[in-house]
Amino acid sequence: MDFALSEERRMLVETLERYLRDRYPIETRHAASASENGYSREVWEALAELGAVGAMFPADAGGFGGEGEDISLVFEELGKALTVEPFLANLLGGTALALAGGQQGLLDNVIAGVTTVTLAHGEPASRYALHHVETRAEGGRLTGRKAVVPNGDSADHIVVSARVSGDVDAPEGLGLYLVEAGAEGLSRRGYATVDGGRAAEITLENTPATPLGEPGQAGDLIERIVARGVLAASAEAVGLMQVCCDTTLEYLKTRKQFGRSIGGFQALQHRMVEMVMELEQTRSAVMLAAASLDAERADRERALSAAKNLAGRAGRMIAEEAIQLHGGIAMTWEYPLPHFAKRLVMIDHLFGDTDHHLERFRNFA
Amino acid sequence: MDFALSEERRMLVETLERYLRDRYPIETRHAASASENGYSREVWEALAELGAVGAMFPADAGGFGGEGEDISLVFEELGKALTVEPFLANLLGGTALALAGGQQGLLDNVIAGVTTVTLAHGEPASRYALHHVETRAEGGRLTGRKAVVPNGDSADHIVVSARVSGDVDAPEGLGLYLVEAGAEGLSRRGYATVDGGRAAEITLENTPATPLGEPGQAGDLIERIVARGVLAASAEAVGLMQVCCDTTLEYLKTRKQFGRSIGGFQALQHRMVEMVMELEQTRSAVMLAAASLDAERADRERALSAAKNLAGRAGRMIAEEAIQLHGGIAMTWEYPLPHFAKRLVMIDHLFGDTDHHLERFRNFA
Amino acid sequence: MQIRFSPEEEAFRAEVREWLGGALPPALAEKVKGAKRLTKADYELWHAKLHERGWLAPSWPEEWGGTGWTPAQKHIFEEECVRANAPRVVPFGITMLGPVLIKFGTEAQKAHYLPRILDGTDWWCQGYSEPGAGSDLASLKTRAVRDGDHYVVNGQKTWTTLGHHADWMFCLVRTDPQAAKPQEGISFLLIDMASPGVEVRPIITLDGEHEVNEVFLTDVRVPAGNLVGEENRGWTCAKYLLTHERTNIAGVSYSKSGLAHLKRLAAKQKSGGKPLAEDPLFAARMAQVEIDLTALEIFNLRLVSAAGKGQAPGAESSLLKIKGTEVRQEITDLLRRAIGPYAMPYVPEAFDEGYNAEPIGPEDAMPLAKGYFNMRKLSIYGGSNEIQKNIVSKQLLGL
Amino acid sequence: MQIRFSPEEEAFRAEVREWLGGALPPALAEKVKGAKRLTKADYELWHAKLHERGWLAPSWPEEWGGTGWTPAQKHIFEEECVRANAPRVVPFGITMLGPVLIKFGTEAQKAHYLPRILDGTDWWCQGYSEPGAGSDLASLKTRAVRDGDHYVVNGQKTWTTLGHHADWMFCLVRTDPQAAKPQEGISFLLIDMASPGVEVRPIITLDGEHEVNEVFLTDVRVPAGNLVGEENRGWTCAKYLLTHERTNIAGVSYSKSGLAHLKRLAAKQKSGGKPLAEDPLFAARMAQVEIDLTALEIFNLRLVSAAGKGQAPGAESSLLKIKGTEVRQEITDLLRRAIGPYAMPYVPEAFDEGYNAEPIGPEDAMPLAKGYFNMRKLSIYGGSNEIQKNIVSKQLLGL
Repeated sequence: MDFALSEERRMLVETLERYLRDRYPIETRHAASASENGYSREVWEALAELGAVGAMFPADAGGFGGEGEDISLVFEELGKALTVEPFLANLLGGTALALAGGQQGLLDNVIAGVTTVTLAHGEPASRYALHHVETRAEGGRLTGRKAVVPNGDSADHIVVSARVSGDVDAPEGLGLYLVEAGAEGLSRRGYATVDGGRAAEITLENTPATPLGEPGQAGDLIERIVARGVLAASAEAVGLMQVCCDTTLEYLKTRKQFGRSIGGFQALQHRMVEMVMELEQTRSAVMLAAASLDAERADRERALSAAKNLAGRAGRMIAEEAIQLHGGIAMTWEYPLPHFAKRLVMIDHLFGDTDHHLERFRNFA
Repeated sequence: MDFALSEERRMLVETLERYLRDRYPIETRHAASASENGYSREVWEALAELGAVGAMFPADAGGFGGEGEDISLVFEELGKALTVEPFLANLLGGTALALAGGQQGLLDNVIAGVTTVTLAHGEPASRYALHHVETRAEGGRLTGRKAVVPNGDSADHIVVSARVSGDVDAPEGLGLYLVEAGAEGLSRRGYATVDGGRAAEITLENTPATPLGEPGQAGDLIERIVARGVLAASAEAVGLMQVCCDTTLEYLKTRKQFGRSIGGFQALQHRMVEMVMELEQTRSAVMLAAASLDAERADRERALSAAKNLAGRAGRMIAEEAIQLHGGIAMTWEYPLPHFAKRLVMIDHLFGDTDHHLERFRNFA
Repeated sequence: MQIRFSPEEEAFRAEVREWLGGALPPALAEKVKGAKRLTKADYELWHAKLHERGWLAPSWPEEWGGTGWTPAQKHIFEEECVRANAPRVVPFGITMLGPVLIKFGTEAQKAHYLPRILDGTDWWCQGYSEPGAGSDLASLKTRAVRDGDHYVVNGQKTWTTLGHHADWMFCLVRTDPQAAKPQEGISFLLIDMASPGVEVRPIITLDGEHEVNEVFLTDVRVPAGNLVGEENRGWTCAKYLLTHERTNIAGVSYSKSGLAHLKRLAAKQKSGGKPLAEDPLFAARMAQVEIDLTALEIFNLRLVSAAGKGQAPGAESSLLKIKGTEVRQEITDLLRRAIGPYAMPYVPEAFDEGYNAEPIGPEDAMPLAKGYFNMRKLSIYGGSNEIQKNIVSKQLLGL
Repeated sequence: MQIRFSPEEEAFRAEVREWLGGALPPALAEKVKGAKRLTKADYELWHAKLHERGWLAPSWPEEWGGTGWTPAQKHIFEEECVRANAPRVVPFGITMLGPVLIKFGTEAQKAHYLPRILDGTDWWCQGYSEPGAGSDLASLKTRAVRDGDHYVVNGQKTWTTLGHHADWMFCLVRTDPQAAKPQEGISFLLIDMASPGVEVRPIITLDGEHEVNEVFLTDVRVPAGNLVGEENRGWTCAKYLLTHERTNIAGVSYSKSGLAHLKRLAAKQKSGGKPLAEDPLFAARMAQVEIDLTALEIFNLRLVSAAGKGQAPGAESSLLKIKGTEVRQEITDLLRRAIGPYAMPYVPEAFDEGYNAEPIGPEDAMPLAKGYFNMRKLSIYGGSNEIQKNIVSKQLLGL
């Protein structure tokens, strides 16, 4: 048992941390968020060059990481800088390419930061159901609607889940398909998201698509792709929580009221302690989830659901308490904290919320 | 809309309060609890004489109250004094007699404090299910087991629910029967309860019994009897919470630590405020429940379940916080507070706990 | 004890409801229901309707245009307005300044300002908070120095709600910096927003909206006649205002509207093939907050009833405020959870009049996450919940 | 990062488990599992078994009889002992006094007392708390006045766990009432419980049990040689003791046992015709506390791992203590809820050896409500959770 990082991972973390601290102040982030694609191509390419994209994928897929710990470390750093660049989209889309195989050239370009990919899996009626897919695949063409696709408005390539057979909720009968952004019959309605990112509603109408892997067999693949998404989102939440806690603590120390620093008020001190405790709990759960990413299914899914449940529950608590302990200033757009809080709460809407994962945790007992 | 008490009720409350304050100090209560029957016959008779028993029943049943407000006021006072006398048992048993009719003489004696009655309804496997009855009635004789019957070891008369027909959980096919304590085939295993009261496991083996009302039709009667029990228990919880809050507040004001009164610590102040807030919430819910006791079924059951849910939830919070804010002294038998806390928590085990009533509340929406 | 409203009170409710049915334009009610942005004209229209009916200022004495209602009637009236999705009455003139003028103003001030509040001539805003003095009003720094028959005011106010619409601002200013206690030496001043030296700058809140402002005051000359009450005794006015009319502080009506909306949404949303309303955990969360709200409503009515007997609501109204905001915030949390991934889209233009594009996600979903974040303010403003706990602790519990 | 135990550590676990299987009498394990009362002989038997195996004092240096284990091994050992339902080792001699003597005692003291702790000759108890000084040790009042080669001690100690079994008490006493700060002027003294003037009186706790005591000290003459460390510097010993060996403070193993018990009960209990374990709300509560416990276990291991690298656990162990007690208490709460009405029966004699009557209610139900109340102590003793929060706030957060 040893919780220390390997030398390589420590260096990756430090490199990322340094780049984001020096080159990605909140103004840069806001500008990237407000730009047409909702992120900075320049930052994306620079981070890819530093290896942050490659770290998300194993060596046999052209990356140099891909273990749970790699993913969680990268996303914790991304969270600490409130990064809007399309890491989650490319983790999901890229993992689909890597697990299904046969698209190494494209994946190499993703890892190099030359092109981008996303996963269009959720649908207007699926909510958090893992295998709810109404989109149909027939004769190599797809028809259906995909909902809240991360960076779905700007991705060059889109991995789309579609049903070959079976009921709308069946894990069987699902396929993954690669679709070009400009494909015939594909339309995208892009929009900003509450947390400063971008997403899209995607409509497919008899759209040509390339099958990834064996059509009809993708149910398990999808679970393993989403598993990486759950880990990434939970680890990002840890980074966000860390900033919320640090910022609030700093504020408690500097802000004066009734003639003294408000950090001297015991009621606020105890609440700050509880925030830090929940942060450490979530961090611990994410460590276990990272270590369990390649474990057998029940262990993996339980550990992931524990982490995501805590990310949602502690995330809400920390976001709300950070705003409350700040008071008015945290209600302003100008102050960075609320943007961290918004992303933190929105993570509860990715891949299943805290109740969804509570239920999933116990179903894998 | 007017929340003031009528003159008669104000007098009843004051009479009860004065008697219990002057004649029922905690030592008297403990002695009563430790005695063979687990209560003081003398106190019971005195309280009956003051009208506390009669207030639980309507005029047409020989009492002079019987509305929700009468019951809640009486039980709040009983809670404030941590009374162990068999009010709940006689409310349940007496209400059965009153609603089923035909036993006015016995009920008169109950109201006069001359004899006592209880309700044996719950069974070893029923948990909180309202109509789960396995005890069978055949040919005027009862066979079965009854669980945790309040004051079941000392009651002179026992109203027993038994099944004439139907599945074990069916509301249909139930009857209520009057059984004498010394009846043939009846055995009782009495024991103390965690909160200082007494209860019994009762076994009936072909025990002769007198039907109350129409056998097979008692499902609705049982719901209405238990409704009064729910109201009484919730109101008693309010009285107990009041004492827990008052005692803790007093302790915060007098106890010194680190050179100052601990009530000066803001973290404790805020927790004390939250306790008082939950007390007021529960008090409010009990007022609504009392006013809804004779309303149509859904309104009545929703209001009762809201009150009982809060009594359980706020009750636990207040019991635990009262002990915690006191520290060590509240862990001792000698100090009165923990006995209030124990009764408060045990009320969650009467007639359905906080989750049971949450579920019931929404089922009556 | 009679926990229900009397027949007379129910008749009054029917009268209010009937009037609202006729007076409130359905398009305006739809905007309120859909959490769209309200224009200045929207507020003014509703203000005028209420004024026309004589129901604009229930808390004023009848001689100045009040209604003579009991606290129970006021409660019913507010409940019905929220239920009908009427816009709120901007409180600064009607609820805040009016009672202060009536209590502390000169006859001339009352005769001049009160009718102009009622007929909508003057839109008022509040100049209390300052940067660095959120819940701690006594530490305010804006200075007013007497210069002949004027005060010269310098300083900065913040969180000025709808200040960009306002004609006038009532303002706390420091007139005696040497006063023994910080809350002494403060005065209550009325400032014409058109005065030279007044500059209003928007504050954009975390949800991207502009409702509050900063107001910069640079050598603003205010006639001495605009002083309300005595010089250096403004704290008295401020305290009076803070304790006035607090029985509706719990926002029970808003919570009831929110809960009804939540139930509709949860009945329509599907989770695992069944309505979300039947998901045991979500249903339990909804039931739990409904129970809390049920109890809170009775608690609120207890204080309304006490007010009807002339008992001023004391620190109990702080308890109402705390629990009321907790319940409202919990409902906004469940609303954002109810719609799952569709909490994410953020399309600011969708909240403007005339936006006609198809909504993204379920009907009514778009304002929900935004609303969740916006409603964080409930526990911060009007005296943060921490301040309310301090008040209860001190005044009610004697700690 | 390697979050799992190494093969060597797992081999050690297997060794411990195998030994426990042979050494722990099943009847004793059953008593522990059933929350029966343990006799003095029960404790002594287990103490002797551990001593015989050389595993009694893992936190002592090897030269004095320690095991030389890593923090991970100590952790595994404690985990396995709890899992096997071994009685706890009474901590006062082994965990508390031993390390203090080793750090601050004279060679003569070490040579005399340490072997007697190990072989069970001396049963120690702790004399820290006093009435009126729960979490505030610095305010203690028990006086020790030097009289020749003795101290004369007067005062009162409380919460003395198992003091009725003890031969000796280590004790904080005030030797200099004029000291500048209250925590100065305190000394650490060893008192023979057989001394004239020592009186032990039971404290019955809220659950009706006798485990703790008051100890009255009246003109007790204590040889000056029984002073540990320097006079007036007892605070140093006390602080050292309070910060020593705190990585197991979370009680994760107890929570795991409790949770396993809870799951067994909930699978057997019926609610509405189905196992309680399938009731959505109850199942959600169980899952929630299991998730918290899962995370806590990793948090605990992080600190164990850090301790293995020589990093002393600081205020983080206070976080462990807080969350650990919250989780344990939540489990006891669910245990009492699980059994419904059968939480009520209270039959004190059922916890004695030799009670053979049929249990009332479901198997194992009888100690549960009692246990819920008893476990309220977890957040009170050993530095209340409020004190722990103060420590974290000051030491970790710098507030």
